[in-house]
Amino acid sequence: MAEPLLEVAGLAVALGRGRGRREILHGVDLTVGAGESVGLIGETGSGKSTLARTVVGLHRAARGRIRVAGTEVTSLRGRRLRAFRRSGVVQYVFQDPLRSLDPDLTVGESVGFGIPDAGSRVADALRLVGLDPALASRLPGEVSGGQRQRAAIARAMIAGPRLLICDEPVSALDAATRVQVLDLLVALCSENGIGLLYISHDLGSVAGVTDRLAVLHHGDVVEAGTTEQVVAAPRHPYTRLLIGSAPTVDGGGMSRTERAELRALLSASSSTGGSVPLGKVVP
Amino acid sequence: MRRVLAGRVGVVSVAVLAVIALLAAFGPLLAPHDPLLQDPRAILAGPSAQHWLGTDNLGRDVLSRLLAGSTLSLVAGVEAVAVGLVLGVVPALLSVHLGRVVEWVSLRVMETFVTLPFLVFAVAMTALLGNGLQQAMLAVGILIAPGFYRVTRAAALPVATAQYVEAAVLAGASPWTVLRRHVWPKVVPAVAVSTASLLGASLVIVSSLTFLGIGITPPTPTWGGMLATDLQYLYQRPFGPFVPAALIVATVGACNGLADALRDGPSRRPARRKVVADVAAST
Amino acid sequence: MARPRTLLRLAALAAAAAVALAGCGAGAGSASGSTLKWGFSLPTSWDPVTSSTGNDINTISLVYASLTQLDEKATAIPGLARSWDYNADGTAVTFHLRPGLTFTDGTPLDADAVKQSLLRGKTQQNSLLKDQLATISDITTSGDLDVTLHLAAPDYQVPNLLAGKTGEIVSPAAFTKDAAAIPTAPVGAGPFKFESFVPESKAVLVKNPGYWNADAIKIDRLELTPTTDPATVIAAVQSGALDVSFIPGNQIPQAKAAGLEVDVIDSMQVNQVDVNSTLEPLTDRRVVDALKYAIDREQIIDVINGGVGDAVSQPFPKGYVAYDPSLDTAFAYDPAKARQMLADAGYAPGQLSLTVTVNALSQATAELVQQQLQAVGVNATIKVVPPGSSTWQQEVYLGRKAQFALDGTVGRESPVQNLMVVYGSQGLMNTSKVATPEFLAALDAVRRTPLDAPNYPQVLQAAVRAGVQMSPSFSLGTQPRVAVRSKKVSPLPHFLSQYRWEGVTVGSPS
Amino acid sequence: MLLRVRDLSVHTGDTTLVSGVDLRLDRGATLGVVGESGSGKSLTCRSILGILPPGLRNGDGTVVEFDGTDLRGLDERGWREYRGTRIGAVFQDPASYLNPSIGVGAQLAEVLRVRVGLGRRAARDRAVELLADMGLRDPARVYRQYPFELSGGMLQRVLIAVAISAEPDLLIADEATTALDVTVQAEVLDLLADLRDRTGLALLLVSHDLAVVAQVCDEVIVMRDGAVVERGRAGDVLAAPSHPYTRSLIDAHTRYGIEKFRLEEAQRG
Amino acid sequence: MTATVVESTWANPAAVAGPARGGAVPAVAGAARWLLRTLALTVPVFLFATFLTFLLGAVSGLSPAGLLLGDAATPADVARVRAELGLDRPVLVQYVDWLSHVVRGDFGSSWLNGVSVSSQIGDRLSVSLSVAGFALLIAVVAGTALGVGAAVWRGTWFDRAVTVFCSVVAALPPFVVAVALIVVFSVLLPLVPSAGYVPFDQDPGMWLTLITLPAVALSLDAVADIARQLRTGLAGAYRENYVLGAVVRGLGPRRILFNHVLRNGAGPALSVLGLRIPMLVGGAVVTESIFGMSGFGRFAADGALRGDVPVVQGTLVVAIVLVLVANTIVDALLLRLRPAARRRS
Repeated sequence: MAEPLLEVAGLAVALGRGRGRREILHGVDLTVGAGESVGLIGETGSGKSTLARTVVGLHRAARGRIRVAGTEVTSLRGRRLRAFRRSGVVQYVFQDPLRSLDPDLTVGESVGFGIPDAGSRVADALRLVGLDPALASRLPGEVSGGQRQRAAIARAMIAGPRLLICDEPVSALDAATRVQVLDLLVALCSENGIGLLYISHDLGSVAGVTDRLAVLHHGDVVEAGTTEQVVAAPRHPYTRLLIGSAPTVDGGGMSRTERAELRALLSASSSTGGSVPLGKVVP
Repeated sequence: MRRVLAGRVGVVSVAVLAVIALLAAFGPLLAPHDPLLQDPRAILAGPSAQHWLGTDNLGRDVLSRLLAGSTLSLVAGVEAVAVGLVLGVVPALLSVHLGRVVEWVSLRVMETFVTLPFLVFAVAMTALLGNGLQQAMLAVGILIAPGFYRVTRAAALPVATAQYVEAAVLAGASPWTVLRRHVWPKVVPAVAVSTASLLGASLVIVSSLTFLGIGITPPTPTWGGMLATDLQYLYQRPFGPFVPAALIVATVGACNGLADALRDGPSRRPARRKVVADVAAST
Repeated sequence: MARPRTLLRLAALAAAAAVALAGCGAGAGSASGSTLKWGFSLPTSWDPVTSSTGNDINTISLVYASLTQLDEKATAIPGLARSWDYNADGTAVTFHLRPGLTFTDGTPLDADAVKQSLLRGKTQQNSLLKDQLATISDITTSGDLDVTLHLAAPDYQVPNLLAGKTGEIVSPAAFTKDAAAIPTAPVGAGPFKFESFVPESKAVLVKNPGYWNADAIKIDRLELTPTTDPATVIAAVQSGALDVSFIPGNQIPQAKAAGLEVDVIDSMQVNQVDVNSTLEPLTDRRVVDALKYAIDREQIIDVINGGVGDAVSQPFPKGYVAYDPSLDTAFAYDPAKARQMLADAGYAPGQLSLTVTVNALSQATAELVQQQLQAVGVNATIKVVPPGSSTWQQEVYLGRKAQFALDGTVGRESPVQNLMVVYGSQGLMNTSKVATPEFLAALDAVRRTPLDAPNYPQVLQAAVRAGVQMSPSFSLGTQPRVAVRSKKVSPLPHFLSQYRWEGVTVGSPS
Repeated sequence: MLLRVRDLSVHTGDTTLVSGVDLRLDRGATLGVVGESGSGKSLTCRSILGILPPGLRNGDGTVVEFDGTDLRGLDERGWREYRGTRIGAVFQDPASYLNPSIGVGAQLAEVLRVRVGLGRRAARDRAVELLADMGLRDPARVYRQYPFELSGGMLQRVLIAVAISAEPDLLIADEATTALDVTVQAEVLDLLADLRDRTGLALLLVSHDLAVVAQVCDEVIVMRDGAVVERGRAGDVLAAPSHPYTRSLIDAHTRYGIEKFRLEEAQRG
Repeated sequence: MTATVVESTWANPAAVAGPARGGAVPAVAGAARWLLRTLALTVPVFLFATFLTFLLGAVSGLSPAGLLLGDAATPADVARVRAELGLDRPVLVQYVDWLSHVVRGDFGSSWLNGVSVSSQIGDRLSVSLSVAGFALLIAVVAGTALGVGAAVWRGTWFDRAVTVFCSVVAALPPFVVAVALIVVFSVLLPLVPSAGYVPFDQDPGMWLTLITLPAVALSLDAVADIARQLRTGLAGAYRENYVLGAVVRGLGPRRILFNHVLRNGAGPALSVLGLRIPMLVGGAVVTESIFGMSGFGRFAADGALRGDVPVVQGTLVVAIVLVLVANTIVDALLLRLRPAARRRS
């Protein structure tokens, strides 16, 4: 197998200062191959966003390394980091386009930010994500939520990325719009051979998007495998609870009592500092 | 400008300021008499065809002096605001972008300026460093700098950590680009509001200082100085202090009105759709 | 630091305010005996030895008595001393004290006390009286009541000199105990006794029954506060916050309109222009003289002072023994002549520039002078220096940086002393610091002439003439005191030299 | 019939935001309302509670009957007898519905004192008890904490405790689990279901997620653009959605949710 | 629809079992930490402000010689006095020396009359604190009444009247107000004396009468500012969800106002109050000189105009300390009122 597009090995990250400094990630391994889509599942405080942000250099790694398309990014600083970012190899799509687009810049300005001869390329990028190029002159507040997120995706696509990191890209959208945006993402990645790291707190809504899954719990990957394996036969209790908690429309799923038992098991483990061993389930 | 003129307060304020600015610019030309020319035979005369507002204690034409005084009174206020702008806005932007040491130091320095009792400090500064307008305006500028610092920082701080700035950084934007494209447009409206209201405040301080006889070289007329002189002749010219006082009040009021109009006027950005909208909110 | 206590106090004040609001409707002033509230200025020091301005005599003399004092015409008359006599050659003078005098601290005011008090003025390190007392070489006493001053040279001005701060007698018991306390806690034998004092704020004095002339004092209690903003003085007297204060001459109509009484009291105060002839372009005597002709003294008096005062060309008021009527027409206003003299000196109109230095209170005068100078082709800029400040001292007196300073002399008890200050080679107001031998000789002649000699006025006036002719500085006009008082206060006596309160009564408001 | 809403409409100026909404809810029953933002589901809730934002009003034909009383005829004072005591409510973003400056326990106790009439001590004890009932560990400590010290899930449980403290007959949960983590959301939903089972509380559950509603509710209505587009028993609606919008909601789950795998598995199996 | 910012602490052992951040720490430790933090922020401000103050005197080039020696000084005397006072040493040395005296409450002696500056300030502070304290009282009472009224009756004539009042007052310089008050209440209707001061213990009635006009003149601006901030703050608080929550819980309007709205909406007004205190101290310069009160402000201004450097420095230091203390109190009040503010520091 060729070198993966993204390779995260033994990554530990600590945030905060002084007494408030805490280790958020305790040594995480993760890979994303070219054209592959990988889901990173974790709830609030699990460290999933920290991981993503460290990959793009918004946080520093305490230990471990990150390689993106053959470049060791953990050691990049200043000018070289900026040059790497400008190369557009990695792109990031945030959860809420209302916050990730400057409300005072037009959609076109945001999409074409920092791009030379932006005009025609912006129009192309907008068309690529299924937007009317005429929207370029609108402000983010003047278009719908779905259009905004498409614009954010256009901003990522215009750079010609090889790896796309999406942090809860549809959770701010209405259900009906979600499907369309997810359709778009999946299509764009597979057509262009772009690797996708898809981050979400809700396993239930990611499952259909990704080839593989990694479940992050308190800064550790507790389970990883193909999506099918993980969903169909979760082995770690936390993964089981995640799946059992996801609301579904098929009437299947877990009973209230089962969930309560799993919760009790998990909290017993954490309040004893892990003396009830749950282990990790990683291939 | 359009948004300012949308409200009645804005229109009136701009109109008043325009008239006063015209007086300041062309006052000396409009003045029917030499504002410095004394007529010892007609001291403290009442209004007449020749002297519309009468004459002062040295027989000088009050109207002409008011017109001539408008220049200095206004220029002084503007100068103080300019000093305050430089001393407030620049450190504020630096405090947001240059790390914690600069932030800490600039915050303490600004707190110090806030701590200094306004007039006492201004009087002390002019008295000890020389009784000139420059010293006075430097003092006033220092004293209003925290106002600018606070609003600039308040506007720049959320932008500095905003997701769209992160997005720009991830696209490889330099700090300078971020400052220019994202931070500055957010800071300008806030600073514009403060400029208007602090201009009003500094006009009050300037008039207080000139009222105390500080910062001006006689026989230069200023509104505050004229008011102080008129007060000594309250019995002979009971209406005397009224005119300069009215001018000061009108100018300051117009500045405050302009600030309100700038703050409350409709912005380019459409308001986010809100279920709860307090209709009565209009201060 | 007593921060918490201050806060407690603030809270107490607030609480008290609430109580007071609820309790009493309106607070009327307290009515005690006869109290006079005088709005004037506080002395720079209550110690005559360290007081630093001439104006202080008005307030310091409330608590001290001096050996002699000046009558209405500023002639020396008995004070603590009931009489004095000079020896034949004028080198020693013996003062005979009134018997039974005491200071307000109860210690006796005898010959020895006088000697000690005067010697302190000569010897205390920070004494500002050393120059005046230089003329006294030795002091001897005989018995309790006779003090003899031995003089370095014949000087008949001593009785005049001792009528002022120089001759004010401080209790030796007090200053030997703590000389540093005297500036804020004076002990003398004057008409009033010190009760309390808040520096820069208020002094409360009560009648001193032990004062030698106590019968003439009809005021039981005198409260001295610095005057408020000139704009509110009349209102303050009108509303009873003050009983007596002073106003500029041009506010007399307002005071009268407000139903107040006004006393215009001639004084020794003469407005002066200190011209420093060591600074360019004033090194040219023609320029200096041209300036003297360029100033319209009458106009200044009319416009600035409401016509109160006389234009004079010498540092003495009309009616005073030193006043020389022959100088009345000296440097009379003549702009044409001024222009001509400037032209002769080589200055075309507009070529000569000058700085007029003035204190903040005389700003209007400066503006008027500026226009008058303009009229003869001199461009003047005004430099305002705060009154009574170190900056004025540094600018004008010590730094001698002022070309043309609008100043004034409050006069001195001794005309010789006044001439020294204005024209003497070390005279404070003589910013050029030059004096001609002729003038000094004339001054010496005055010292050698007994005050009661028939030719004393001629000798004195000759010295004045010499000074006026010699000096680059010149006089503008007299500045009478304009006292404003409520109707319950009787008219103030007219003393040339200072405010005095003998005979003044405070009745109930009519 | 506990709650009966007929022809509910909401207007602002000339614009109609919601129209023709009919609802019925029996004691102890659970009704789910599904719709995206702007569908009018929140305005419907607010109309029932009489807390429409300023500038908005109900149409003249609107009838809101609670336990036989016409709520629309109530004045401010009258409303107070219903809000809190008879009808409780919880909303999205629990942190904002608690006063940030007062301890959460004190806010719970306040309602107990004012609405239930308990004394200071009794209110405190009952509050701690209620917090424990909500499944909060160490309730005595939670009682002392401020809103900013608690997580979203804990806050929502506190708010539920506040809402049911006066033992109301009806609890309106308007997007009460939105923005919570999935496991926490499931916990809160489980708590609500437990409460219903235990106390006979009627539940009006509002959500943008059909699956959430389906998990708890007997009956479902789907709203879009201010109108009801579909209604029926939960199972029936899921099995045979009649409106395209409802179908698209189900579609999202079947295409990208875990249902996809379960379906595949089911097909395979 | 954004997720709450609070980290999920449920099932997080640190949050559930261990001591929580902030809230549950023992009150004493919390107070000590607050004190420490306050000191860490206040001391540098104090040092910098005093240094600025000292520098002002040092670079002015003024010397006490002229004042001390009066009419008859010679250059030799001047040099002697300068050396005696240590004015020929480096500035920083002088500052440290000066500061070491200042912290002991010794501001040196006035150049003008040689009297200890601290005792003079002590004498006058009661005047200024009377006026400023009364002004503060007026500002708080009237400002609160107007602000709360306007917020409760939003959109009514009362609200609009308050708004107009605030706009007009904001444009009125205090000295104009002062003069207008004198003209009306002392000259036209001679109700109260226009000038002077009587200590409280001497005649409480007169004390109150005399400080009323200056206090009103000084406070108007603050009244308007507080009313305005309070109205904005309360109106903002009324829009908050927790108010809606309280309504839904069936709480009455009065309880909502006093228990919930005021507590959170008063923050900005309280902060403004903190900022107003230096202005009250500073504004005293003008009002005291107009009303003829020998207060602290006038003492400072006179000292400045006379170039009496120790007086200027002393008054500035005292003013700074007053302001710092007042701000610390406001800070503490804010923290008590809104514990959530603790988070933001």
